[in-house]
Formats: sequence, structure tokens, C-alpha cells
Amino acid sequence: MQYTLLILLLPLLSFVVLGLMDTKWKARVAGSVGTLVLSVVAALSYYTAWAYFSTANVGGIYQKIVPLQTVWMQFSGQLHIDLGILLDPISVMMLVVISTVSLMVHIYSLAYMKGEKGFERYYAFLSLFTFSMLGLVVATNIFQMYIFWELVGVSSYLLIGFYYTKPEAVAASKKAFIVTRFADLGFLIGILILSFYTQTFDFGVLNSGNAGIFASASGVTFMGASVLSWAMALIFIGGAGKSAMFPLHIWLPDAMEGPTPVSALIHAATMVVAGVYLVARLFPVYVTYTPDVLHGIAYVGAFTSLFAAVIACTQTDIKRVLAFSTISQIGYMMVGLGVSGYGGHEGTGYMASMFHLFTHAMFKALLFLGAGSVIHAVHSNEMQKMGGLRKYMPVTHLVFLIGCLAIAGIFPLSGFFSKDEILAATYMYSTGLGIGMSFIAGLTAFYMFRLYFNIFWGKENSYEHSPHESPLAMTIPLVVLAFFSFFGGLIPFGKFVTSDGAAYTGETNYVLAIVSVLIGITGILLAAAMYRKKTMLPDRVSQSLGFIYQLARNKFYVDELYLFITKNVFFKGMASPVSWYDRHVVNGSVNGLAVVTQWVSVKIKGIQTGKVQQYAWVFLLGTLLMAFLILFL
Amino acid sequence: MGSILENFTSGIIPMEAYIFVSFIMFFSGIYGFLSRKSLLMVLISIELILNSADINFAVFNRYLYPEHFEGFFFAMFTIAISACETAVAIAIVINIYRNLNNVEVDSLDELKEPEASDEK
Amino acid sequence: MNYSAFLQLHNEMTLLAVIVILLVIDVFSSEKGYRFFQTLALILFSIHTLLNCVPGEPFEVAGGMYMYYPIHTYIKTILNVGTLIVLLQAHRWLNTEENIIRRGEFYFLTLSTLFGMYLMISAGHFLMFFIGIETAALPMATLVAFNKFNNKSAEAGAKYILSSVFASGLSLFGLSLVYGATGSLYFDDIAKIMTASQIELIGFAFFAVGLFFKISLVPFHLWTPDVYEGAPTSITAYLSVISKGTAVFVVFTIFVKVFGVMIAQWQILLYIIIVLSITVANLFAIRQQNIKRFLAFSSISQAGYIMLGVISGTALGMSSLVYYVLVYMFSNLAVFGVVTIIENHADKTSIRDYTGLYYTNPKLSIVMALALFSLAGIPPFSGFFSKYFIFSAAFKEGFYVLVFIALANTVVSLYFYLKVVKIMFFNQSENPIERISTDIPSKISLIICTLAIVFVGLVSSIFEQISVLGFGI
Amino acid sequence: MSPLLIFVLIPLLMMIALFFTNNRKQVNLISLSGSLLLLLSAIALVVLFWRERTAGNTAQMLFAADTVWYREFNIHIATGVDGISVLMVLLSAIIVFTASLVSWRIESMPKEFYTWFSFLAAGAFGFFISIDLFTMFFFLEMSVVPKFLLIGVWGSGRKDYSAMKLVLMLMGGSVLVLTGILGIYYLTGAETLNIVELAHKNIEQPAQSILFALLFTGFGIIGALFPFHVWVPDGHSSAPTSVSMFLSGISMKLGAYGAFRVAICLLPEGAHQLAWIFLILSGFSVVYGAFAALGQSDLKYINAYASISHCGLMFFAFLIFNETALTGAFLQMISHGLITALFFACIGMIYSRTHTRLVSEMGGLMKVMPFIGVGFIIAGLASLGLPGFSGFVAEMTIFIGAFQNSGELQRWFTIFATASIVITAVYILRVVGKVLYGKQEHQAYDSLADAYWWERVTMITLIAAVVLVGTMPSWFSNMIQDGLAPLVAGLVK
Repeated sequence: MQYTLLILLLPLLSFVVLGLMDTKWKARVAGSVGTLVLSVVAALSYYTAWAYFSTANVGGIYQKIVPLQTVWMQFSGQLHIDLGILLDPISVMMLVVISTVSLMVHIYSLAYMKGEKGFERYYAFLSLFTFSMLGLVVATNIFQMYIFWELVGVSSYLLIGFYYTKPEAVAASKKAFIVTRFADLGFLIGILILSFYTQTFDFGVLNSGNAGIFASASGVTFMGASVLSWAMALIFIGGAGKSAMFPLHIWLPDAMEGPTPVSALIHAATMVVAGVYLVARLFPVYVTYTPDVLHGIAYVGAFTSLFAAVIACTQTDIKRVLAFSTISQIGYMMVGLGVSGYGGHEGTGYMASMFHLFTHAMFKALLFLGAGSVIHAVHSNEMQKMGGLRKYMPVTHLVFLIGCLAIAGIFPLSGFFSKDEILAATYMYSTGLGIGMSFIAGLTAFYMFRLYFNIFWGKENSYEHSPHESPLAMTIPLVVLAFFSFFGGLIPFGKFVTSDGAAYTGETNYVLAIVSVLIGITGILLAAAMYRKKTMLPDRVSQSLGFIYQLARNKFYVDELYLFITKNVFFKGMASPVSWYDRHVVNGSVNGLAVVTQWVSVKIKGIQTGKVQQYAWVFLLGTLLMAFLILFL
Repeated sequence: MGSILENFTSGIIPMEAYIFVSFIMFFSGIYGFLSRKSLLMVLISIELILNSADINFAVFNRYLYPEHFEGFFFAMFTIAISACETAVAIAIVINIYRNLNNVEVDSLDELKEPEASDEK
Repeated sequence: MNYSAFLQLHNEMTLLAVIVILLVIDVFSSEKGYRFFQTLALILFSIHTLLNCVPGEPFEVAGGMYMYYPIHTYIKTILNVGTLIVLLQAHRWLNTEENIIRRGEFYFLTLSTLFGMYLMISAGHFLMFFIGIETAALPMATLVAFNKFNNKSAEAGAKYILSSVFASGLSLFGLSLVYGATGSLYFDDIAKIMTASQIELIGFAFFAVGLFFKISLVPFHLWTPDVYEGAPTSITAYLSVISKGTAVFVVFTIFVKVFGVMIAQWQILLYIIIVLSITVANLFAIRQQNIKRFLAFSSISQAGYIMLGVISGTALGMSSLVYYVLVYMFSNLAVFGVVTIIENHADKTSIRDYTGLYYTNPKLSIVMALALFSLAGIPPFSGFFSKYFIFSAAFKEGFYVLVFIALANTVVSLYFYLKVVKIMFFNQSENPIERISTDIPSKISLIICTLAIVFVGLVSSIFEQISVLGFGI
Repeated sequence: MSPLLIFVLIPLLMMIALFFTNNRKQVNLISLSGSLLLLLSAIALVVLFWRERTAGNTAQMLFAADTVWYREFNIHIATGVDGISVLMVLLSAIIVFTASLVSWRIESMPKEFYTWFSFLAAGAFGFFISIDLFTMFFFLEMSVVPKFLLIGVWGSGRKDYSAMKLVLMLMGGSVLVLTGILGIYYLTGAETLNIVELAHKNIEQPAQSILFALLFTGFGIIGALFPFHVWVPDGHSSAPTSVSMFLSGISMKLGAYGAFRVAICLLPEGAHQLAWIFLILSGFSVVYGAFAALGQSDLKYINAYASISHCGLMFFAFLIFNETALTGAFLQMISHGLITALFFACIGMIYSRTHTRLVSEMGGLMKVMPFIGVGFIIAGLASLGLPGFSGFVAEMTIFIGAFQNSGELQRWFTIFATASIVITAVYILRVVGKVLYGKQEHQAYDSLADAYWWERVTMITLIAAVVLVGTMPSWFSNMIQDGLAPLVAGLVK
């Protein structure tokens, strides 16, 4: 299966070519080249998936296949960084997800970004991102993953800051990069610790279940936890950064300053799930050696999910609502992983999480692209500027509705299946957590339909230019994604992706399923009641909630807290004092040396009086001193 | 003649007396050099210093090492040289007088460490 | 007495011949012939230099009062070349109206001091040594006061002669004590008899002062800046290089040869004096505004470095010392050459007047910069090598801390040398020194110096030659 | 005479040739052809070196030659290269080439400028090819003159002060180094200055520790180790562009190279004894430099402090004493040399157009000068350690290597030092955001020209090198390990 290399190389090539050609090519040519390359990549990915799932099942277990591996850098000792391609159920699944969504975004952007300055650059960056993301998922070892992890980060930075003349976009891109970079620091330290004790980076070795390699790390404890736990927790922090887990989520809403298709690709479907993917990739280690960390992940995920869902209910910028919804859904996935055990029925959470990752990628990309279509028509992100659009944009309306239903978990759309599995696994783990997650599901339905109703129903705004349906290049991807969102849930995921590679069929908990759907419908009805028509109800509700509403509307002031910390601790507390210290104390002490020399020089000039008799005095004293010294020393 | 001299030296005046005189000359010469205001007095003080050394040479030769005459010769040459020194010094002092119209030591203060300096 | 022994002293004899010839011409030549006086003098002196640059076998004359070692030829040749360069640089100054009738005197006096130095170097007896030192000192005083009608020059002359005589007095007194203790004035005899008794030690201390005065080591240096500032620039150059070079050489030979038995004691003395000299001189040098005064302190500090060769007391130290003197001579004379030229043409001696010199007189300022870098000991110029060797020689004898202190002081000295370079190069001046067309003798002298600064270090055979003869003792 | 000496001879010949030029065209021609020749020779050297190695030549130093210079002090002109020095020569050649190009249109006195610049280059090459302590020191110190004049005459801002400070501090470093060299020479008892031979000699304790402290501090000053780095910000900011490139690209590497080759390799016991002090200093310097860079407003100051941070990492890696970290340290030397040169080149280009280096005065330049902007961003990303560029490879190798050390102190400081990657990201992105992105600050910037051909060549050359190291690190790490193999044996305990 060495042709999989092409999946990586083609986008890279496309990036290099587009990047070098820059403005020399016409925009349309650049776009077509990018899209063409991506279609090939998508085709190759599907073919790989088909080939993998049809051939790799040996003895009921999907094998890991490493078609290519080369030593990139050899360190002394056993450590070496390899570059290679690892095919196993989750990486193959990710290949499909990424190439699908990326292709859709490429096509969509042909129309959406038309006429933008830097169109070629945009496609170059998209290619770079696709390359990095694909490289990330097929990484054979944790260091390769880190490499592409960073590349993903930078392509995200470049794409968010695509409108570089817009200060908000620049600030957002910077924020995204720095916050994730900060998280990556944890990842890096985690890798360092892990590699120090295990002497390997290789996933194959790490996940092999060989307890020997962890023996030394489990034995050493630091502040009450084993070093291995520390390492895995730190690695999770890296994942939490990319996946916008609380409290590292702050970059994601701001990242919406980037072009909307970019949000769909990076900040909904692919990059943000990298953290989930990372945990899933190292799942055997987590579940076997550091279950405590895994439990922590579950609670972090649950809290983030709730937290983001509450905020999502209050936001008015449609992309931000979607962004918080994304955070919330990723929280779901994390919970799924966190509550999972290993193998068979125990591993439902793992399977569900991956399943949700898949379905979420589809419907969230759909929602974002749909939102993009709306924005394209209305030229605004604010809900207040919208309303009643269902008449003007029927296709968009329809697909958006499908997306909303899917995320709300309504049978038989894809979201229902994946979410239900997660809930099932959660209830298995802890009823309390399960109830919490169900509540979040209700909230999800509520805010999504708040969004839906505000855009497509409600009072019709007076538009300057009457809105119109988007061109075909935009609607086709929408329809395709809507198709996946609708029917994606019917895939028997447990047959393909499980924690131990063995296929398994979960039994459906019908009570739970029905309750879940009811909760979802309740949320939708609530939203409908409040937002289908323009009423005073929302205002009254928000007023009665008062303080809490304000908190949520301002995203619990986490941004302000960060701003305070960075400004006062980082800049005023560290950088400025250090610069001051350097200029005045360190530099000053060197200059001081010169000053002291000068000072002494001035002080001793008195001995040079110009009086020859005083010279003779000194002369004589010197002589006597010499005589004295020579006698008594 | 020789015997008189011998009696005179060995019997009556011990070497230490000469050395004492020479030391007094030496230090008064130094004192004079350091304290006199007139250049001429300073020059005379220098002569005292040089002469004290000459006495030393002569005395050491006479008392301690009478077999050679190195000390005597040295003293003779030194006397000649100090005469030259004085001659040159007087010439320079005259030159000073021509330029400054006095021979005060303290008036030689044009060359000295300047007060101000342009640092940094 | 066998007068043919004098023929062996061909160095002294030819110099004497040059002096006499010049004296005769000076007195008797016609107005017309007088124009060629300087050219003749330079030619004669060059011939003298060339004749005496090949070392011979060691010998002694007058029962050991005069001793010759091959290394003497080198040090004397170095002095000869230095004097030649000084004479070349003084050429134009001597042609000025006020000096033209006194050129004969100038040559006569200068060469007399050189003769005195020869005697100092080759002396084997303190009488010879004393005559030499005074023969060198007295004409020097008149040279310092050469500008008769200049207050500064007169004052400098008076200061020089007073200090010099005072030093001689102390030195002579010390010597008398040494004589009293040992009963001889022959170097070899003293060395044999000497036991480092207290009286000898005191005698040594007083005696050494006279030499330290010549080298102008702290605290016997106070006369130096005043005299350097007041004296005619060529004389300052002569004083700082030739006079000093002789003295350090003599210090080495006498300390090792005569007072070798008290090496432990004088090493301690020198230790202190070196540290003081380098440090104090550097501290003074950084605040100087007059270029000649500045060079005075620079030369004091350099003298401190040279003494590192003495303190080692080894053959390696000796060859490093001679080499250092050689390099120091070329570097310092290059600086003085430029200073002389500028003084002659623009009558400016303040460092600040050199602002932007590079933009009007690039060649002069480059020569000056190279020389200053060499003085500071920056490679690839010769000064680096000489410094390295002398440090190495001292380090080898275990003076680790001393070498370190001396090295640390090079940073300060680099500062003040670079200050001059900075002034010349970095900024243009509103009132620059105008373009100077240098006279040919000065040009020749500067070319010689520059070539030496660049190549003496790189060509290792020069040091090798000196080192083969090494101690010579 | 060794064939390696052509690296010294070419610059010297350039100086002679420049002496006879009389217009800018000839000056440019000579400087370009000379530096190109150097670059080609360096590449040829790499090729020849590998050919020799693959042919089975296992001598530690290849192309070695030894001529006695001063017999009395056992000073030899001994030259030879191993994998490390070959790379250093290559690095120097690249930077000399690009730096000569950057000053293509220098306003005042191009002839003199290039003369001194060639002189500067000769010193750097001489240092890297020497294996004799004296000759190394000779070449190290040779740079004093040209540095002083280049900064003072062609510099900007407080150039007088900076030039003086830089030279004096470097001289201070040299003083310590020279004391150390003399100590090594006399205290081994072997009276040799050849570093290959000296490696087998031993010096008694505590002399060894004292000498190590002297030498490491001395080279540390040259390599900008905290707290001896104060010459760096002023020096770099006042120097003309090509000299800034040279200073941080090569000069600081001289310090690091010397610290390893001389201080650590010749005095391993002292190094082990005192490693902890310098480990703390260098580890601190990494984070300190990054924070200081964060607080600056002048582009050159920012990069100068960034250099301090990155160079601190080299010293840090040296003191880990394992092969991986050492490999990383040398990779970092190459990487930082290239990146910082690129950075300074871009800053110089921007400065020559906007006539300001204050971040607050700029904005939106990306629109006006996209080529320079892209170069600047690449330099920034490389500097903050983005995979695919050299910085990542070097830093990661260091971190991994450093963490493999079993010492608690070493590992804690490794973690501490990794924090720099975040801070670096912050200041780099801040600068990029402010200078290139956002709104245009002045209307006058509209008419500014994008990069000229010589600037393009400069940037492309450097970027190509950065990417090459970043994507093919094993080529370089193999070379480095080739050089390290014989050295590391005596070092790792």
C-alpha cells in the first residue's frame, strides 16, 4: 500500500507549486489545481479505506499496517525519529474524513473566495493544511505526530490570519497559535518524559501492551503520581490545546475570524479533533497504565462540553455559536474516550467517540459551510441581521436543518447514533455523568435550533440587497455533506473501529435512545417557542436569568482573565522587568565597570600635579617602600 | 706620609663617622631637593646627594677594600660627571630664567594633568 | 694596554666616527654644503647601522669592563633602526627656520645619547655603566629643552634633568652600598660575592630606582607625561622608544647577571611594580586629551608589559623582551611619525583635533590605526605576537595571576587605543585637519614601520634569530 | 601548506584585489566572485570530505597539515577538519556570501567596507580550520579590527558606544581564553598546542577546573552567554546589516565552537565539575533571552535577544555531555546561524526602506513588500521552531538529548528551557503581526520597493539552506556525529 505516500505528497506538492507561483497564475487556475489535487487525494483515501478494511482483517482483528517507514533522524542510543505511514482503523477513518471535508471545502471555496486578494495563497495554505493533517493522522510515532501537529498549528495560523489587514484576524491567528503552542509545550514535555523512560517514540511499541517498557516510568513517582501519569497527562494537555478543552478553548471562538470554509475544515471537522485522535491513538496506554488520567479526561471533557453549551446559548454571532457547539461536541468525544474501557463491550466509549468524531465532522462542516453560505448572502455574522432566510435560500435552509437535526441527535440522522453510543457508555461508567451529558444534549438541541430559527425564521430583516441562493459550487458540497450527515449514522461503526481492533456489535439501549430523542425534541420545541417568531420571550428569559446570562454571554470572562494574565503577568510581570533588568542591571554593571574605571582615573589624577618636587616625594616614597619590601618580604 | 694617614684614620676616626656624615649629607640633600624653592638650591642639594655617594665609595674603598682603587676611581668619575650634570642643569635653568624671568621651582607648572576631561 | 682592542668595539667606533664627521662638517662646512648635511647624516648613520648588524663572537675588553654578547648586536641594531626612523621623522622639523642652524647639534646630541646607551648595554662594570647612563641622560635633557624659546620645552627639560639627577643620586647611593658590601664593581665579581645580605638588598633597591626611572615605571613615572608633552615630538619618540628600550634590556642583564642571587626578592618587587605600572598608566591614559601625553601613559603601560619579560628571568624571557622592544619600537614610532607630521603641518596635538582624520588623510590614519592596534596587541599585527610571547614567558615561570592581571589590563588599554581610532574613523569633523602631503623621509619611515607592524609577527624567523642568541649570558 | 588555507587566502586575495578597484562595479564584482568562490570551495570541501570518509579514511582530522611557525612556543600552523568544522566552514561561507550580497549597494565607501569585511571573513574561516590553539586564538582575535571599524564607520544609532562595548567585551572574553590557553599549554606538561594531541593529555585538579571556568566563560562572552551577553543587543543593533548577519551568524558561533572544542574537550574533568554552574546560566539564558526579546520594540534588539536565547541553548546542550545533545548543539549552531542571518537580512532590508526599526512605526508592510514579508515570516517561523525548518530539528535534538541525561538538574532545566518555545512564538508572532500585518502605518510606505535581485538571492539562499537542514537533518547530523565520535568518548561518563 505504498501508494498511500501519494496522499501525503500530492498536497505538499500542490502547496509548494502554488506557493512558488504565487500571483503568477490566475486565481482560477490555482483554485482548479488545488481542487484537482484534492480530488485525487480523496479518491486515493477512499481506495485506501476500501483496501484496508477489506484486506487487513486477520483473525477478526484489524491489523496495523506500516507500508512505509524511514528513519528521519537517528539519535545516539535507541531513539530515532521515523517518518512513515501507519494504517489502522482510526487513521484510515481519519483519512476519509479529512480528504472528504477538505475536498468539499476546496470546491466550496472556489465560489466563496472568488475575487479575494490572495486567492492563490489561500489554496496553497489549504493544501499545506491538508498535508499536515494527513501527516498527523498517519504518523507512525509520537514524534512524527508532533511534527505534523506543529505544522497543522502553523497552517491554522496562516489561514486564520488570511485577512492579514484585518487587526482582529491577526490577533485571532496569533492567539490561536500561541495558545495551542502553549499546550504543545505540555505535549513536548510529555513526549520527553515518555521517551526517556520507554526509549521509544513508536506507537507500535507503545501500544503493544508490553508492560516492560513502562516499568521504569510507573515506578517513579512525582508529587504523588507516577511519572507515566504525568507524561500522559502532559500529552493530553497538548491534545486539549488543539481540541479546545477548557481552559485552553479560548482561541477557537476567535479563530472564526478566518474565512468560513477554513472554519469548516480546520475548526470544526479536522484539526480540532486532533486532540481526540491523539488520546485515541495512545488509548491502550491510557487505559492500561494510567486510568486515572483517563478519568480526568472524561471530566475535563464533560465540563468543557457543558461550559461551551451554556455559552453557545447566548452568543449572537452565528459562527461563534457553531464554534462553541464544536467545543461542546469535542467535549462529548473526550467523555466518550474517558469513560471507555478496553475491548469489546467495555470499549463502547472508544468506538462511540470515534463514531461521533466521524459524524460530527460531517454535520459540523455542513453547518459551517451552510453558515458560510448565509454569510455570503447577508454579509454579516450577526443573528440580528438575519431572519426569514428560508424563502431566499431553500437549499441552504434544507441542508442546515439536516445539520441541526443531526447534531441534536434526532433519529435517524447520524448524530443520533453516535451520540447515543456515547451516552450509553457514559451511563455505564457513571449515572451522574450520564445525566449531565443528557442535559447537555438537550442544551445542544436548544441552541442549535435557536440558531436555526433566528436565521431562517423569525422576523424578516430589511436587506439591502435581497439575499439569494449561493452558486452551485457552494451548494453541491452542502448537499454532499448533508447526505453524509443524514445517512452517516447507518454505518455499522463497531465493525470497523474499536478499541482493540476486533469487530463488535453493540446492543442498543432502547430506553436511553428514546429518552435522548425526547430530550432533543424538548430542546427544539423550547427553541421554537422562543425564536420561531419574534417575541419578547427571549429577552424576558435572559433578564430573569440576569447575572448568569451575563456571565455566559461574556464567555464567563475567561478571555478577560487570560488577557489580564498575559498582560500583567507575562508582559508587565515578566517581559518588561526582564528587559529592564537587562538594560539596567546587567548592562549597567558592565557600563558600571567602565564608569568605575573612569572614576578611579579621575580620582588618582591628583598625583600628577606638575610639581617636580612632589614627583620627587613620590619617587622617594617609592624607593623607601621598595627598600622596605625587599627587606621584609 | 702614608703612616700619618694610617694613624689618623685607624686611630682617631672610625669608618662609621664617615658613613654618618655621608648619610647626613644624603638626607639633607634629599630634604633640600624636596623643600627648596629656588632651582639653584635644588641643584646644590643634588650635589649633596651625589657627594654623599662619593664619600661612601671612597670610605668603603679605604677601610674595607684597600687592595684595589675601584671606589676611588668611581668617585673621581662621578665627580666629573656630576660637574657635567650641573653644567647642563645650569644651562637649562638659565634657559628657564630667560623664558620665565625667575628660577622658582614652583613656576614649573605649565605641564600637568589637565583639570577637565572629555569622558564617555 | 692593547689599543687594538678598541677595534673590536666597531659598533661604538663607527658611531663615534659618524658623530665626529658630522661635528666637523657642522662646524666647517659652507652654507651651500650645509644643505646636504641631513642627507649625509642619514646616509652615514644608515651605513653605520648596516655595518654593525651582524652578530659576532662574545668577547670582553678592558678587563671585563666592556663585555660583548651577540644579542647586543641585535639590541643595538634595533636601537639604530629606531634612531634612524626618528631621524627620518625629524627631518622636516629640523628644516624649519628656527631649527635649521641647530641641526648639527641635534644630530650630535642624539647620537651621543645613543653612544651612551651602547655603553650601558655592553657594560661589564658599574663605572662603565654609570658613564653610559649619564652620557645618555645629559644630552637627552638638552634635547628635551631643544626648543629654547618654548616655555613648555624648557620646563620639560628642567623637569627631566632634575628628576634624572635625583634618580642618579639615589641610584649612586645604592650602588655605594652594594660596593661597600661586596667590594667590587665588576658585574661578574659582584655576582660571585653577593649573598643577598640586608645592606645589599637596600643598596639594590636604591640602585634599581635609577633604572626604573629610565623605564618610567610607576611610581617613578611622574615626570614622563610632562616631559613627553613638553619635548619636541621627535625627541619624545626617541625618549619613549630608544631610551626605554635600552633601559629594559639593561635591567634584565643587570638584574639577572649581577643580582641573580636575590631573584626571589626582585621578582616580588617587579610583581608589584608591573601591576602598578600597567594599571595606573592605563587609568591615566583613558582620560588624556593631548596625544603626546596620552602616548606617555601608553608607553608607561607598555613598559609594564615589557617588564614581564624581565620578571621571568629566563632566556625565553630575554628573547621575548628583545622581540617586544623591536615590535614596540616600530609600532610606537609609527604613531609618533603620524603625530609629528600632523604637528608639523597643522600644529595640532589634541586628540580631539584628529576627528575625522580618516576622511582627509586616509593613509596617515590607517598607519596610525594599525600601529595602535599593534600596540594594543591585536592580531594579525606584530604587537599580538610580542605580547603573547612575553605573557607566555612569564606564565611559564608560574606568574599566573600576574599574567592574568596584565591580560585584563589589555582590555583597558584596548579601550584607549581604540578611542583614538574611533575619533579618527567614526565621525567626520567640521573642522578637519587638511590634506597633508607628507615629506619623503617621513613617508619612508612610515612605510618601514607599517611593513614591520604587519610582517614582523607573521615572519617567524625574526623571532627565531633573536631566540637563538637568547640570553647570550 | 594545507589546502584548507585557501579559505583564508581567498578573503586576503579579495582584500588585495579590492585595493586596486576604483568604482563600485569592480568592488561588487570582486566581492561577489570572491564570496561565491568561497561558497563553492566550501561545498567542494563537503563533497571531498565525504568522499574521503566513504573511502575509509578514519583519521580524526582530514586534510590535516602542520607547519611549524614559532618553534620556541610550539606554535604550528596546524589545520584540519572533521565533520563539525566542515559544516562550520560551510555555514560561514553561506553567510559570507549572503552578507556580501546584502550590502550590494552600501552607500559610503564600498571598497573599504568590503575590504574589512573580507578581513572579518578570513578570521572566521581561519578559526574553524585551525587545530592549533594559538592559531585559533589568532584568528579569533583578528576580527577585532574589522568589527570595530565596520560597526563604527558604517553603523547606525549609538555606533560609537556599541562598537567600543562590543570590542571591549569580546576582548575581555579573549583575555580569559588566552589565560586558559596558556594554562593548558604549560600545565599539561606536554607543551603542545595541537588540540588533537592535547585531548589525550591530562591536567591535575583543581587547575583543570579553574582553566575550564576561564575558558568557558571566555568563550561564553563571545557566544553571548548570560550574563555576559550585553554586547549583543547594542552591537547587533548598531552594526550594518551584513555585519549583524556575520556577528550573530558566525561570530557567536566561534564562541560556542571554542567552548566545546577547547574548554570542554580538553578539560573534561573540569567540565564535569563545573557543568552545573554553566548549565544553570545557560538554561536561564534561554528563557531570559526570550523574555527580554518580548520586551523590546526595536527589531534588531528583538533578534539580538532571540539570538541570546538560542545561543544559550547551544551552551546548554554542550553541558549535557551526551552525543544527542551535542549533535543538537551543533545543529543549533548551523540553524541559528542561518536563521538569524535571514532575520537580520530581512530587518536590514526593511530598515533600508522605512528608515526605522521600531515595531510601532511599522505595519502592513506585507502588502508593499510581499517578498521580504514572506522571507521575514519564514525566518520567524523557523526561529520559533516550526518543523520543516532547521530550528525545529536542532531544538528537538537538544531537548531529547538533554532529557536523556539522568541528572535531575539537567532534566529540570530541560523542561525549563522548553518554555522558551512558547515565549519565542509570542514575540515572533507579535513582531510579524505588527510589522507585516495590520494597517499600514504611513502612507509613504506605499511607494517602497520590494526586494531587489541581490536581496532575493540572499533570502532564497538562506531559506533554501534552512529548509535543507530542516528536512534532511540526518545529512547534517551524520556529519556532526562523524566529528563527535572521537571526542565524545572521553566526555561521556
